[in-house]
Amino acid sequence: SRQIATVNELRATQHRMAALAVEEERGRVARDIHDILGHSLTVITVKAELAGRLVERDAIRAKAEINDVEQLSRAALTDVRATVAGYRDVNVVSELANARAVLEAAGITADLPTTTDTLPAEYRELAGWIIREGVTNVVRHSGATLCRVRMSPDMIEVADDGTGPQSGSAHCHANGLDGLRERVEAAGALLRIGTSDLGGFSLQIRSKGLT
Amino acid sequence: SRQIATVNELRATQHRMAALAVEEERGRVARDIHDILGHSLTVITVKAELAGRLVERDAIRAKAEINDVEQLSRAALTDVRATVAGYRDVNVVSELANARAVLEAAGITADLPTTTDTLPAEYRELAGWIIREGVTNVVRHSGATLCRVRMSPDMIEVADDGTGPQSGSAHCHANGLDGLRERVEAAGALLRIGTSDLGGFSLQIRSKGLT
Amino acid sequence: MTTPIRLLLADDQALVRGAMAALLGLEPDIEVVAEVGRGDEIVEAAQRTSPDIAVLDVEMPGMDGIAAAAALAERLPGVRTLMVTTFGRPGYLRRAMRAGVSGFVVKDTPARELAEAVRKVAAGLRVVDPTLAAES
Ligand SMILES: Nc1ncnc2c1ncn2[C@@H]1O[C@H](COP(=O)(O)OP(=O)(O)OP(=O)(O)O)[C@@H](O)[C@H]1O
Ligand SMILES: Nc1ncnc2c1ncn2[C@@H]1O[C@H](COP(=O)(O)OP(=O)(O)OP(=O)(O)O)[C@@H](O)[C@H]1O
Ligand SMILES: [K+]
Ligand SMILES: [Mg+2]
Ligand SMILES: [Mg+2]
Ligand SMILES: [Mg+2]
Repeated sequence: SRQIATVNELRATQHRMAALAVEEERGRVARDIHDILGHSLTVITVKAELAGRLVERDAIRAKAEINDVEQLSRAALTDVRATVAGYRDVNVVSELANARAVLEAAGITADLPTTTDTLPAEYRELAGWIIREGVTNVVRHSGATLCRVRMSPDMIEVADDGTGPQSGSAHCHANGLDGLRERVEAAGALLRIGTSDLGGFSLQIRSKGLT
Repeated sequence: SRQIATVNELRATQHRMAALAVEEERGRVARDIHDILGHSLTVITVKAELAGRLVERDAIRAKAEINDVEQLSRAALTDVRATVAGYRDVNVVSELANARAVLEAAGITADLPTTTDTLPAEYRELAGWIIREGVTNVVRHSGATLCRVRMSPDMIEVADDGTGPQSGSAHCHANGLDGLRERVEAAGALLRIGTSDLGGFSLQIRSKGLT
Repeated sequence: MTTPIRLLLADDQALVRGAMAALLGLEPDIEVVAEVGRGDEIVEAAQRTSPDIAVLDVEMPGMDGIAAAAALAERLPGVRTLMVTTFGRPGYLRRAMRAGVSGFVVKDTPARELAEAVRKVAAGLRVVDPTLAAES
């Protein structure tokens, strides 16, 4: 019954955390939608109404209003496109933000860089990919309490203090790290998997000059 | 140590769920909502442009297009407000997005409309309710492999290819469909339950003119 | 004046299709000869109306516009295709080019530019919207 109590408590925590993570994400999405569309659609509606009233008595003003509507809706559409692309594009800044949310939801302490200034342009997308896959793996496989991301001009590392690499433990459908290796090598760099100084798993991208 | 194993397993599940919840929320719901709003903005843009071209040569057609633009932007604004209101309100856009996520999670193929243009303002909340209840029922009761949602200006249908309606099978606490019927009738429309052309259950809202 | 460009328009979003057809029809050198709302009705409609150019939406029920473009290229190689889309998703542009399309632009391209794109494609040239090239 002690075990049952633990189980119940953990289950409750688990639900709470998942719910929080979802809530947060919804809040962000709602803010995006509101900021992009709320204002534009209000103006569009008002101007369309005005144009409708003017069309029979002042064609020139009606036309000006309707042109505004066209410009505004096209601009809003451009913003929506950028947002949709943003849900897909991988870049170091948004992946760091995602990493923070995911780690927090999972109750793992996050030690993340606060700036990405030192990272050269050619590694910024790669950095996004290693952070995405590395942090997902930490959450899913490591049993860690701490996850650290480090970046320098020629190295990016995701490290944890969990169980570390285990021989023969990869499940048969695993392809996250294989896919990442392909990306990294295609960019002319190297992917290193090993034990971190924190005692757990270390995943590193290193530029070739450094090996 | 058995307890520790349980705790570890649960913790792993917890992490996985939190991460997945965040991913799913970002990947599907947000994108779907933006997609649908993107489609609304496309219609608004193209129709506004048409109205602008017509204004000097055919004031009556121009006025009809301008009225459409106003209706469309008002409807989109209603959706945006409802979506931003913390997902508390039911609206057709977020319910369609949720439906996709729920059906995918349940392994049921989803055939959903990509736009909600043709739906008049007075049916947009009702459409949200029928999609929510109908899709939940498909997942819980139908045994279906396919769920299809259709909308026209005077009809909304959730259909599946499962077992279809069975006599006397409603469990004693069932009230989803009864509650839906009340809402639909309060709005002056009709709820129809029957067999769909896909062979399973069909749930329809029809405007009274159509019966 | 020379004979107008015969155009087939396919888009499942009926309101967009109607407005685009009206806008393109306002151009003196363009005639909209067919409008369809499903990808799997395109080849048949083209056989019936012999257009010079097919303007195809990507996301449609029945068959997507890119697959329909490939089918057109095989069955009616004389018909040139211009793809239109609201969102440029990964792979669209590449798949479309492989399917033999002549152009790819966003749906809300201003009508005069869209008409210009139709003329170019009808004349055998290529048109690719730079925003789509970046998104896909
Ligand atoms: N941070 C980590 N701690 C412990 N083990 C890890 C860690 N990261 C990866 N692993 C081990 O390496 C294996 C391979 O990882 P990989 O990301 O390729 O596959 P996966 O995460 O299991 O599946 P996929 O990423 O394809 O969904 C994992 O299954 C896991 O056993
Ligand atoms: N898509 C469907 N396929 C097969 N049977 C269905 C379907 N939808 C509803 N039913 C049947 O109709 C009954 C009534 O549905 P209703 O939504 O009113 O209640 P419920 O889903 O059982 O409970 P709840 O009150 O939680 O909604 C269900 O119990 C089920 O037997
Ligand atoms: K014409
Ligand atoms: Mg992985
Ligand atoms: Mg129910
Ligand atoms: Mg479409």
